[in-house]
Amino acid sequence: MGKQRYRITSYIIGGILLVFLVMALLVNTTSLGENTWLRVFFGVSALNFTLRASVPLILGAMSGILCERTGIINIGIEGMMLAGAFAAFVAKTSTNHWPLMSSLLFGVAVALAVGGVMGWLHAVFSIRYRMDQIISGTVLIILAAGISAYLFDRNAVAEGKFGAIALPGLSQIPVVGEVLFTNPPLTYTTLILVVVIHIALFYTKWGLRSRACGEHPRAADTVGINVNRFRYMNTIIGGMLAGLAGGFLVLEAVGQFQEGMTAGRGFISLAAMIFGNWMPFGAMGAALLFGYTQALQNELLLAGVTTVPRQFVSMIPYVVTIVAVSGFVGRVRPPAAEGKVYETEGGSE
Amino acid sequence: MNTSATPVLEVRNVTKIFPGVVANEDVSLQLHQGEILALLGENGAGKSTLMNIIFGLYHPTHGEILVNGQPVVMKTPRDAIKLGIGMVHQHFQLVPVMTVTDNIMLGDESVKAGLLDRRAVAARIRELSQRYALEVNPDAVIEDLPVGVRQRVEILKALYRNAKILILDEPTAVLTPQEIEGLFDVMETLRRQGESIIFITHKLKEVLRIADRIMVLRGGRVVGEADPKRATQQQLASMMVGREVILTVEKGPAHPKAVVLDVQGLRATSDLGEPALRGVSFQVRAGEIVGVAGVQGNGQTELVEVITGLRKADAGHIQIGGVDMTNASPRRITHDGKSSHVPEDRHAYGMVDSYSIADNLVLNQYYLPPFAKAATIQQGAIAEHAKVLVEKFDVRTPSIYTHGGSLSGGNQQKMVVAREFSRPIQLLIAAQPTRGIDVGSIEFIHNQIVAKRDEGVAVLLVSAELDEIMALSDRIAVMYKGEIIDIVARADATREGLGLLMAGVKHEPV
Amino acid sequence: MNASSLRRIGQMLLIPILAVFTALVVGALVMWIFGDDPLAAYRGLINGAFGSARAWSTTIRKMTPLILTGLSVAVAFKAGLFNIGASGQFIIGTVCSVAVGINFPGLPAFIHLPLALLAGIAGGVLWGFIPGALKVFTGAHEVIVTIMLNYVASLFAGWTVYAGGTQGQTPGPLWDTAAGPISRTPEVFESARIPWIFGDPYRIHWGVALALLVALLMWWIIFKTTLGFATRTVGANNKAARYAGINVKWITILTMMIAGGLAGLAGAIETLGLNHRFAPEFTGGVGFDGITVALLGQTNPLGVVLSAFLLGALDAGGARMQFDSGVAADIIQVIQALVLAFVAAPMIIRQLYRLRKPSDQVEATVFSSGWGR
Amino acid sequence: MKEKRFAIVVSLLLVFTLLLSACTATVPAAPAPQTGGGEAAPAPAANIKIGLVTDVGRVNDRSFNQSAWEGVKQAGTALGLTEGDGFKYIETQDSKDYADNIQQFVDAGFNVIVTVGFALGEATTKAAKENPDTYFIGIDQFQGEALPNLTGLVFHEDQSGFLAGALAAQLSKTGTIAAVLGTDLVPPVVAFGTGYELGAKYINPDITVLTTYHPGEISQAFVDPEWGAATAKQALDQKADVIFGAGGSTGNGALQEVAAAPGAGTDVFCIGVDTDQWETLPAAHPCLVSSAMKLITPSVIDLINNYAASGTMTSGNYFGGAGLAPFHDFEDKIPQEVKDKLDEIAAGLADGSLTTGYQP
Repeated sequence: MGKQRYRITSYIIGGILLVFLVMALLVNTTSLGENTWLRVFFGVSALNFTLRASVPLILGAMSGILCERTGIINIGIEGMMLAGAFAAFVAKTSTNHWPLMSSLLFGVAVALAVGGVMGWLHAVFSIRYRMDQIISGTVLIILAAGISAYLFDRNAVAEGKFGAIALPGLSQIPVVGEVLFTNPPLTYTTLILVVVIHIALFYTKWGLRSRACGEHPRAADTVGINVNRFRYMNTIIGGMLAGLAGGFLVLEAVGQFQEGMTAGRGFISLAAMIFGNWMPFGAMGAALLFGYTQALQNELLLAGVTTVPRQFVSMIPYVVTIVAVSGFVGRVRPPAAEGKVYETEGGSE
Repeated sequence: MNTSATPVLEVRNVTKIFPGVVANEDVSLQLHQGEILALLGENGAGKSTLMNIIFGLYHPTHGEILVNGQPVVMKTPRDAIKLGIGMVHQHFQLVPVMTVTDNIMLGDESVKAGLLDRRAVAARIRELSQRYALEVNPDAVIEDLPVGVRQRVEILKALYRNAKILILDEPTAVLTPQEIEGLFDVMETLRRQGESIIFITHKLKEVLRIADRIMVLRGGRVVGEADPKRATQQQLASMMVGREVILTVEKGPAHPKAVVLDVQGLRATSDLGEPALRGVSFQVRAGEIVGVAGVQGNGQTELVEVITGLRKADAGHIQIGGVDMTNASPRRITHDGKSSHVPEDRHAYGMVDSYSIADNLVLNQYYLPPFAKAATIQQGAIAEHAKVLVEKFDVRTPSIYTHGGSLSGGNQQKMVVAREFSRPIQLLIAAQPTRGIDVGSIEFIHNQIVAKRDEGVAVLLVSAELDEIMALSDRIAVMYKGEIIDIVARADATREGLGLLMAGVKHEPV
Repeated sequence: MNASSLRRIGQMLLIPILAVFTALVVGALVMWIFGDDPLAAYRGLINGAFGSARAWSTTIRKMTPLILTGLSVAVAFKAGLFNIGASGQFIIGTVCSVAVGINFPGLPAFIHLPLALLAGIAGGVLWGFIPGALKVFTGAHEVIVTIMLNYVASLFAGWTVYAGGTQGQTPGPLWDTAAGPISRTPEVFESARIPWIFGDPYRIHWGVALALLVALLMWWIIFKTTLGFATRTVGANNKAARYAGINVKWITILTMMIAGGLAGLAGAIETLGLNHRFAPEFTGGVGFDGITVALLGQTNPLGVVLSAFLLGALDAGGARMQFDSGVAADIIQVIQALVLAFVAAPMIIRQLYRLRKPSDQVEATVFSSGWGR
Repeated sequence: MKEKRFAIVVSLLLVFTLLLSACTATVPAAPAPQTGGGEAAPAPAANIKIGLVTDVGRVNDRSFNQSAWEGVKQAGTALGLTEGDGFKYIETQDSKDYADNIQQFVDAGFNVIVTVGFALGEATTKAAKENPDTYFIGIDQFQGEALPNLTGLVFHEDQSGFLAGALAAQLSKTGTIAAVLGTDLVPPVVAFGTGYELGAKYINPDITVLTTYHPGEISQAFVDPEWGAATAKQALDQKADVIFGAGGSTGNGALQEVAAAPGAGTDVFCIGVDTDQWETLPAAHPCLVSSAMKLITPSVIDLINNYAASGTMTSGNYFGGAGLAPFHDFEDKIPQEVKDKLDEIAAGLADGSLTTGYQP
């Protein structure tokens, strides 16, 4: 029964996407585009904004999926992102004199590494020291905020950030090319990662084992899988992805670091993960929806077409998150062993 | 059987000490090729610990293990699997949301070009299931499968890994008598194919029926060996518990009076959203014990939950003492319905681990005088109450302020029983009241249940242990797929008859 | 009995004390590594928190809202709920109390002030009710919902004092028309203000006494009443609570309402006692700090008072620390995170100091049972 | 780490002083009389101690906090004071601490206290009333009623924005320009934004000006570069080719986004705010044609020097200089007629023959 519902949901989502594509094409190439409201909803700038706002959410949700599929709840994504962002910034500013690309790539590498360290910390806290996983996540958030603010050298200036790369040929497609195939490298990477993670999770040995650890760790243990090693590994990789999200913010979206610049994206990622039923493509869809609500909010403000107080317009993403979480949690199914410490004398810990 | 050859598995003087507990002490055993060795012992005798050591989940404190004559060190189950040891756990180690194929290959996957080769594995499963007559569909999802089939998957899982030594831990606990026969057939097939099997159980009849050799464990030690051809049930039983055991409960004839519990056409849905009860009707009268028998997962759990208010009824009526209690709150059923409930899962429902024994003993009465006055808790009255009950129900604890979670299983159950049996009631619902506890406590609880009946309480007893049902009940209701397929008087009930009913075969009225 | 209960209290305090100590040591190490002078920093910290009558007054002033937001989080923990929403509830409480405080001129103080406080509580209760009800009826996890409601609360509060936009939007209902383009409310009437205990420059108001009283009340409710028993049972074992006839849904909603009310009261007290008005730059940071306070206080209301005092002192000393030693006050946040980590994972402290685990103590608070369960 | 930080601060300071003396000449509207950096050399006033309280944010925010601190530092150094004893800052962590932070300085015997930002207005006024012997300078704090010991240092941001708008309108080829601004909760930002719009319309009445303010609260509005960048991209997607980024880091985010966009410096341009951002935000060089300045640093120096020299405090409001920053690398790319037009507007604004039309 679950499968059928899943198929129906996929059809609905596919249908919505198709309508969107058609509308976007019409609005951006025909005279329909003269209607301000249609531009607000379907204009290229709205679509570009959506993708851009979604990238950190997608990466955050992937981070959550990796951790939670092996049974570790990760509400610390926000902190991991912030740490990654700060690390990327420090790396970038200290290599400003390098050629731009190598300096940026170095920033990416450092963001990944520091995100990984945060993931490792979360794993150590929650596996080795049996800290409640939600509290451990909270600790990471506060720690990242504190450390990054304390160490932030406000005189440091990062020079340059990733620019858009138009994919030859593909970028010439009207609208689609502009939105999908003219993006900076980390955006492409993120989209590819979703596919890779989906395949890895459901079609590889690693994915099968990871999921078993999150659903029934004892079963995994009895066939000789080291549950806690998988949990460590995936939490670290999850941390790296969250770190990459932070790296995206600094190296691709902004170019500078700002205290608290993740601004709740980690939490919205979590909602996207839940909304997407712990599935990579589902989470991506949810992240795009949240990104779209943000785009809409900004488009409405920029177009000045509504006199609704802008605070209420700004509430849209948060209210949508609440509605999504309320409407779907009952119907999605989290990994069964989430949040529970797995202890065995035979394990690594 | 060739006893002179090197044993395929040998355990030498193994001792396992957990903090504060000696689980195994100086245990030795030998297993030969093509042999079914039965390991007999009651709960807590150390059987499971021993098997977990052999399977690499635990590490012995002292002693060694030899496979095919070679001493081995098993750090994880992976090592055990490599040595050809397979284990079928009492609680199935299967991931419910995954397919049979995924479950079987988990940990020993076959990979093509970096991706899982599910097709090859499925082919191998089909081949194995043909060879050993273990029929399963490789593409089925575990949570959709009946218990018996899941067990087959577990056995296939071991065979897929080329296990030469199979450990079956309490494999019959969840099966109907007919399914047990099927399992025994499989075991005999396996033995013919040269597999060696360790069969763990506490059921005497089964041991005598299938085993080649019997070893009895008690208190973590080996207390003796027996030959099934010569041993009797009585002999084995006394070896198992260390004294003569009374296998039946002393009780007089029942004197049923007015109907206390009246259930009519009850329907309910399981957690998975499937119908769990499909029109259940029966009555329990004051002064009688009605036992509900059936293979686990046929709606017994849901039945108890609906009667006690923990689950919503979709249709039907429940009356307790003549008052309608359909979909009443648990509190109303407990309080107004004057009923008690010994829950199936004592840890999940029956107690709060972090609460003191005293608090646990008032868990569902804390709001009533004398434990509460004007919404404030009266610690004194609660302590007084606890002292009396701990004494009366023989709960062994250093203090009434000890955390409930730190008691042993038997004492926890006695604590729950003490709470539920100590107030004036008209209805007692006891679900699996003796699961997982020692024989002494079982006897005690059985006697308490009979005493309640003799006081004129209506008792509904749900148990997966047919022996328990047969020993205590005055009437026996058998559940099958959410229905009560039949209700028989104890005098008319036989194991075989009940077994057929549990398998859904309704016998013709004579 | 007395000696053993003393020992139990000692046991309870041991871990938090060692946790704070260790966090301070690690914090010093961090400062030292990055070229700051930890000794000067801590000297400044202590000076700023306890060095003078004014320092003490700052500590007490900072402590007051922390007691209440800490209680808010702690009470929710008792029922197994994680209330990250104290900041949103705080903000809504502030707005509601101000709404009453700037209206009804001429009302006598003995009516106006309680009314304004109640309004704050009511706002918080509503903001707690939403996640509670959503959890019970739809299964939405309170962590996500409360976080989102924090943003919504802050936006909503911003709108109430909005000075009117450049793009045709109208001013908010609580906006101080006399303030020109500034977004803020007028000051609340004298009759709605909490009186000072010590006026300027100490600025300590009776709200601190009220907060202490509420802490005592919460302690009594949690440990001495049937409601508290029910709440603790729900938190300790949800299923057993259902079995025991406790209305788990109602307790869940009620607890979130109480938690919200406490945070709302914190907002009301802070506004009616100290700020006397609301402006959007007043954030609910104390709500987030409430998590640390609650955990450090081992979710015990009396422990919460102690840990609120400690965090209040850290907060109060932070500015002075930066002033005296030039060490960025952000290090305080690092120390807070460390304290939280050490309290939530006593194993770390035990290993560090080679302590044995007391035999009869349930280890580590556990709240997370997965999403939506 | 600290040494390195210090070294950077010092070198930045040196560069800044040098540039400042060079800059002042090109600033079209600088009404305040220049006392000149070193020549005034007043006798070290007895017991002067200068304290600075930042708005929520940092002293080196590359925006108004930093500009103010530079002013305090230079004035203090010129007076022979040392950092720590003679002049000092407190970074505000939480807006509730404004009053406490001011009080810290009062208690420590500081007699010149500079508070940065509109939001501190109320706390500053209160403190000024309580401490009549202490001199307060409130940056961006317009004084409705004058206090003898409080100077509201304010600027004609609308004029500066007007010039930026006029520049943008002349550079634009698409007929669409944009402004990505901090919050409309703060009047100076609105003045910049409205001035920009009016200036653009003054050049080309048909021009489309996309103006957005950050939708969040004051506490986030100036520190959300991601929003700034995303919004700038949005404006670019809607064919805007000159983007004015005004509002702390938020605006900087917008500038950097434009700098990384294809065609930066040839087809699309950006304009900075507050200080000459060519100096403070190198990452924006590819597109940064100019900045709409408000000269906080020299104004702070002037006010402090006046006080130190004569003991006079300017009561009420003091209007600091505002205008466009130099074009730097774009000097040659900007057509002469554009420059002439700007000079003409600047002159008109200065002598009052031209008004921006901005109503505060």
